[in-house]
Amino acid sequence: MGKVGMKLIESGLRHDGRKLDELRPISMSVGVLKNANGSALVEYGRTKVIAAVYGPREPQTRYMLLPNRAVIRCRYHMASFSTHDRKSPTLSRREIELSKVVREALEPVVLSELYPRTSIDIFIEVINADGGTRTASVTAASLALADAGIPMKDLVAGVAVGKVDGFLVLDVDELEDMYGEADMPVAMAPSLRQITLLQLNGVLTPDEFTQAFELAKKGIEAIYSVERETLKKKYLDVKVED
Amino acid sequence: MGKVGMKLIESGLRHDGRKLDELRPISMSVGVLKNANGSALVEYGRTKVIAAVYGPREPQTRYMLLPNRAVIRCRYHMASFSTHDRKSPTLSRREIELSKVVREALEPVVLSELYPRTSIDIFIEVINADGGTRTASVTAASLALADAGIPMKDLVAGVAVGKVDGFLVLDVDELEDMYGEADMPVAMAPSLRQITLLQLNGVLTPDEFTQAFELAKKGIEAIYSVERETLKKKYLDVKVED
Amino acid sequence: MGKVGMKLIESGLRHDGRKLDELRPISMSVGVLKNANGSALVEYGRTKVIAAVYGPREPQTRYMLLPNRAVIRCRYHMASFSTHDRKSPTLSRREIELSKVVREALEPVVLSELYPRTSIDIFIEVINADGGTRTASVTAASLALADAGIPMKDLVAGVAVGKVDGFLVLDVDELEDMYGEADMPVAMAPSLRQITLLQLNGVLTPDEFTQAFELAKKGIEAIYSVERETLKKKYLDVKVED
Amino acid sequence: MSTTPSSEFFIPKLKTDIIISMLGKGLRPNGRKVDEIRPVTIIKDYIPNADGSALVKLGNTQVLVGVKLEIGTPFSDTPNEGNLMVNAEFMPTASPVFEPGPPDENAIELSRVIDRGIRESKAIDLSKLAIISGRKVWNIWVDIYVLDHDGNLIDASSIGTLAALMSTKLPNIEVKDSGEIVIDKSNKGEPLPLSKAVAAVTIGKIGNYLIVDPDIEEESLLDSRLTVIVDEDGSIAGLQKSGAGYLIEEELPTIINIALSKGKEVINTVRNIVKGSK
Amino acid sequence: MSTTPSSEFFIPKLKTDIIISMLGKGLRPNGRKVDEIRPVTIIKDYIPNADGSALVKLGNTQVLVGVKLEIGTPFSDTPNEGNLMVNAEFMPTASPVFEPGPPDENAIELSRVIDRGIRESKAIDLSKLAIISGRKVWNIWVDIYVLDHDGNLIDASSIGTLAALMSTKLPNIEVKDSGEIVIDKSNKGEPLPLSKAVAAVTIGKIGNYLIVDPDIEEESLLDSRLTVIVDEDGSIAGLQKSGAGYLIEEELPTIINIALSKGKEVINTVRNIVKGSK
Amino acid sequence: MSTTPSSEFFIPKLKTDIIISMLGKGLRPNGRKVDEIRPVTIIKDYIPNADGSALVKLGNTQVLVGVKLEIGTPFSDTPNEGNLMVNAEFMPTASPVFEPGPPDENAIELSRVIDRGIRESKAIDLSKLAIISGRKVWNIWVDIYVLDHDGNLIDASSIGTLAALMSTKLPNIEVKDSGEIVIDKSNKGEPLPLSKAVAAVTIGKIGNYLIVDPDIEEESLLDSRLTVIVDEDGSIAGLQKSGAGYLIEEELPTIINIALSKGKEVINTVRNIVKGSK
Repeated sequence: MGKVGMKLIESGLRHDGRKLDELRPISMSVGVLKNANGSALVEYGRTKVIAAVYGPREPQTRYMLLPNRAVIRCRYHMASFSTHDRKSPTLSRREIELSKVVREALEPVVLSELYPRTSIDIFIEVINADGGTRTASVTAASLALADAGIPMKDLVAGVAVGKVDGFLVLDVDELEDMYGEADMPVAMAPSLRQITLLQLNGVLTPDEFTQAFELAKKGIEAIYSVERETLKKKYLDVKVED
Repeated sequence: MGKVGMKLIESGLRHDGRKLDELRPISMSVGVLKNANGSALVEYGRTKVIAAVYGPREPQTRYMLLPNRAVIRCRYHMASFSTHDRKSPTLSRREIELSKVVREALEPVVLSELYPRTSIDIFIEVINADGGTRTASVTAASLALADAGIPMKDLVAGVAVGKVDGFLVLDVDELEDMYGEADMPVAMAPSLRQITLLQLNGVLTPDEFTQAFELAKKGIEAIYSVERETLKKKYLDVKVED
Repeated sequence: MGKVGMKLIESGLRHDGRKLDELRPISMSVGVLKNANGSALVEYGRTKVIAAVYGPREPQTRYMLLPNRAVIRCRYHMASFSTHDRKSPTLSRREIELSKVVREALEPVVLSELYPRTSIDIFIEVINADGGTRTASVTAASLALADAGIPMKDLVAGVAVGKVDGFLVLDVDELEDMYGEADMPVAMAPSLRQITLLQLNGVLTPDEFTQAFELAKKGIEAIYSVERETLKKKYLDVKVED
Repeated sequence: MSTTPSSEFFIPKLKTDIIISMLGKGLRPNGRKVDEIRPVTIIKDYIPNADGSALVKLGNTQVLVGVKLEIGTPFSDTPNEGNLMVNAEFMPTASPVFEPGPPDENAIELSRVIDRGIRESKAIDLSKLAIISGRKVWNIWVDIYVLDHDGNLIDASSIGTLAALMSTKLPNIEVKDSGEIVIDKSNKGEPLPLSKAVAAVTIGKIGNYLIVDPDIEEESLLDSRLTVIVDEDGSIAGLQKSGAGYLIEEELPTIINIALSKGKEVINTVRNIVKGSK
Repeated sequence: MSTTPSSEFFIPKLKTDIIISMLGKGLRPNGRKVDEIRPVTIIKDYIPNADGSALVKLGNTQVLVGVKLEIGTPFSDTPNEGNLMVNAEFMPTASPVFEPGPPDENAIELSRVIDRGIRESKAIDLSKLAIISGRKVWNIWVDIYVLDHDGNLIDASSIGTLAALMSTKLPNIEVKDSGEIVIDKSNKGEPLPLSKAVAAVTIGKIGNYLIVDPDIEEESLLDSRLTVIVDEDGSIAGLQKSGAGYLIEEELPTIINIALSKGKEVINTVRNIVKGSK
Repeated sequence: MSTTPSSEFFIPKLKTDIIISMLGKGLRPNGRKVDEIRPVTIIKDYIPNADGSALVKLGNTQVLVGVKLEIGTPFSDTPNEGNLMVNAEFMPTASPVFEPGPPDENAIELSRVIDRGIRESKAIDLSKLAIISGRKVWNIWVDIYVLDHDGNLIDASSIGTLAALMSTKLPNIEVKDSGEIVIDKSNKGEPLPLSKAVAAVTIGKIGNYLIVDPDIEEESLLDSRLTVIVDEDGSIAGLQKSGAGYLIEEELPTIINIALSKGKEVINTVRNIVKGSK
């Protein structure tokens, strides 16, 4: 739709100079917190997310125990200063939904059946929000789980594609999300070819959907490489096949 | 008191054409939900109430167990679209009070001592409110308990009488409640002659109270008949003495 | 700072006629409630506080049990009519902080290790607030603990000193607190010379602090005497050395 | 969810039997007659920061009621009337079984019964509480604090509310040209316009026996009770049956008669104490 | 905190194996075909006090949707548009495992998926819902009450929402000279301006099998599911993967195709029933 | 209800004895001197969407502070002053014993001590934060997020708050003829008017020994602690005793002197880092 008089794409370039299929600068580090069993800081451009993992450990409340696997607990939370207008610190309906969506994006890869009767707790803090926070959260949580030494079948990486001024674009930022026609966050375990998160907010034709999904895969592959590099740098002795 | 310029009773007839001692059209059905152990839909005119019963079952929280009887849990709740102005879905103080009043209207007839250490849960949803919702709730809950096969000493039936423009009237609707001088909901276990709910909101002289109570009894008898017919229709084999 | 055009101290006397180092009229009584194991009513001028103690008793929730001592639970609460503008009955952030501060003012003197796996519950209701409510609360709670027969190393007594119009004053009331430069509540176990509560809200030079603390000690000694007299009057047989 | 309460004050069967057999002879465990109300003491104006207040003892039950007046906005359907808000808190000081927290169903029921009694009997003349027609009215906050629970909280709260309202003064106000309203609490204003006195009288039922003003020991034995709000004209200004038991038709005339007579007595007591202690 | 749910409807391994082997033959335990939706029944205008409503059954799943219109204030960035609010409540009547309380993550997710589908497809023409430009607009409250849970709550809710919106009438209003707006609910006004119909179609995945409109027994076996919001133009107006499992790329075209075809079917069904039952 | 906490980091009696005997020789388990503060690192302007921010490490304790400025309404008794709001959240990332939820008594106490220190010392010149006299002022939100807890959260939070405030820029605004205020965040405005720097210095007491800036292991052994808010003029701008133990009179002068000296040191450190990293 595009706000009246606002053009987000000119001469094939986006408002911040990126090409249609270009990611923002991606940066990642792990082990950024001392107390957590695993932690990571992930930046997609100005979007900054910290993830911390505690566990496997005894659950705080016994009633949630499962006899045959670990429960995964996940909280997606935005710091009150992370948004343009100050956000109330209490969990919004959006944060409650995304806590579930992010948890379900990680469940398929965690070998939770190795740790019955325990809890694996994932705490995500969005400290600066500029679009793509849920997919950056999945990426950060995946790294924090690896940093905590929790066995996984694969890493998960996420990115949002969008439709802006009629064009499909990779890694939408907040401005594009706000004034674009569609926003489609995707997360995958790339080596397994598993789609673990898929949402669409907006309208796409079936053909556009197919193309958008291909674009997402391309971004996810790139982010996945950075994830593996990041872990390799930290754990020199870890075998990661290139 | 009556709102200025508003006459609710003219030539012995009420604003909707009813006589002073006339009930609204009463309709009842049971077994309206699949999952609940018992359920009922009751309509007093435009007032519509659904009641569901689960139990006797293991209580959700152990601390409320009683060693010598079932606990009865009851929630009276109004759907947010049931009222003229949209109602917030959170429980109001009025709903908290009425949950207690309705529970205490049913406690005397349920043979709760047959099911120690269990819970009998009654969930009441007012889906359209046009006066008399608490008494319709008692009637619906009583039917849902019967539909759940929970042994009772008697059915309970309820109706509100009121004082409107100086006249005592049976089965007050919302307009009469709002602009009338008094509203007195009554519920009874008619065969046992037990009064299980009695409230008065408004002012009556002792004589008026006596007459109002007689009027309520008359309405309750009629509603009680419909209750029994409703159950008889559903459970042909059930012995109900006419 | 002092509000423009408002002088709180003239000719060495305060707005209510008190001298700089003069307490308001102090009154105390114990055993004011029947159900509580111990209770007290304390008044510092127009500030009125009721404290009730239940315990040592089995805690309401088991998870808070300590194996080697009693837990002390403390709630400081202001009645909704206690303040100039009606206060919401829900606990404010200020009340949550002061519940902790008051508890920690009493912890050092209670012989909690005599009652492992129990709870000693202190409920404080400020029923009229005119400054010094937290220190009057400590005094009242100390008396209620004694009234409940809970062994203590010493009584605790509290008072606030302040800086008003540049003068240090004893036992600040609300007007002085609101328009003065500093408010410093202090509580002590005087015989043990232990400081169990110390806060400063405002700015003092190190010298002023020293003098203010001396002034507080003076007030505390006087309040401590009233505490002991109050208990002696009630328990004639109790040995209190004068 | 309203849930069958566990009996807080368990009384052995033997004791229950003894008490019922006493009641058969017209005797109560506390020595009172079946229609005898406990002694009432009232200290009015107990809370300097309230606009009206009363500390009330009904036997050992102790209730503190404070009234605050604030400037508020009228509801659109009553543009010239003040608003009444009644709130009750069962303080954790009052009983070993009360925990801090928001009012439970018992506290909410109590406050709503008191509220309806005042509202429906038109005890307060709300039409005299408009400040600027359609825009500014007095909000009357009645806050009931139960300090010590020895039974029959509702009648004690009703007495406290009546006494506090009787001692309430409207603050002096000045409406400035700008429309701003300034409250001057430096001296007391006119009394709150009360047009009628009401009192709650609660009759408990144990077995087939009816008793007035049950104390906490008796409450633990009650099958049910009926609270009757009585106004000074001898009318019934409210009813509330509570408890897991029932009443039978034949009991109603007796209950109403006792309540009307006792209610009159209570209203007179409160009026005398509040006026007398002036 | 979102937490791995315990499986509420535990199904023995043997039964799971049997069902998967049935699915291998294209059979479902309930006798439906893999792409067969349960029968839909709709009673519209079920709630007299709502401005639009529908009681919907999708098989034995039962959902009641009410629409209320209230006068509200526009957001500053959309001064000439009405506001849409969607809320879902999983009533404790609906399932032995639902307890009363505020909406949990499942109810919130459901309401947000329905909300996004309506909002993003521009199903409601919000620009026709301004009353006074920049100052007063219609607030549209859609309240979804799940009464009986037999699986696939989201598709049932989507059908109920569509039917309720189709039957919604804008109340007649009068803007007075004073600027006050008076609502006249005495007779029904114009229909709510709907510009497009949308429907949710949920496809569940069990092992390698895909099934449409899973019932509650099948839901207990699902690895994951994808809800596709379909609009009447054949576009995709929303997607939501849920469940602890995954999808694989190759499944997407199949899912989308089934959803587009079934979505069209559902929209037609709703339109026929709502129009027909006029 | 404030409740005696269970000691989260239980340390065996033997270890306690060893540590106390070390302290007797002026040694701390972490190798620091008794009056030595852990190294401070600060990254300012860490949060692009905040108007001021700082990521602070005090040893391994890590705190992120963000400042947001919003247009608000003044309180009626300070019509020409901005408003300060300080909020602290102990994130569940920070410690195995922190659970998500609203701030507990420790977080509330911390934020209120920080708030009072800034407010009472007049560190921020609130009188320069009126936009339209009596009608519009700046609201200053200081949000403290504890990310990693290795002891002495309050001093770390105080450093973070000071650094974040020092780096805060007032957004540029334009007051339109209509009275509407438009915020232009496209370029940074003037610095927030800070008139004074304050810092919290916390001294812990173990047995008879006093230590500055206790880490989490030492905190588990503390009898009590005194936080002293020190301003740059060498005055005391706040005090807060906490913990279940006591102080004795004779300790006060020592504590105050250490705090004043260390506070000056901390303020200089922060100022140098924030200025230097410009």
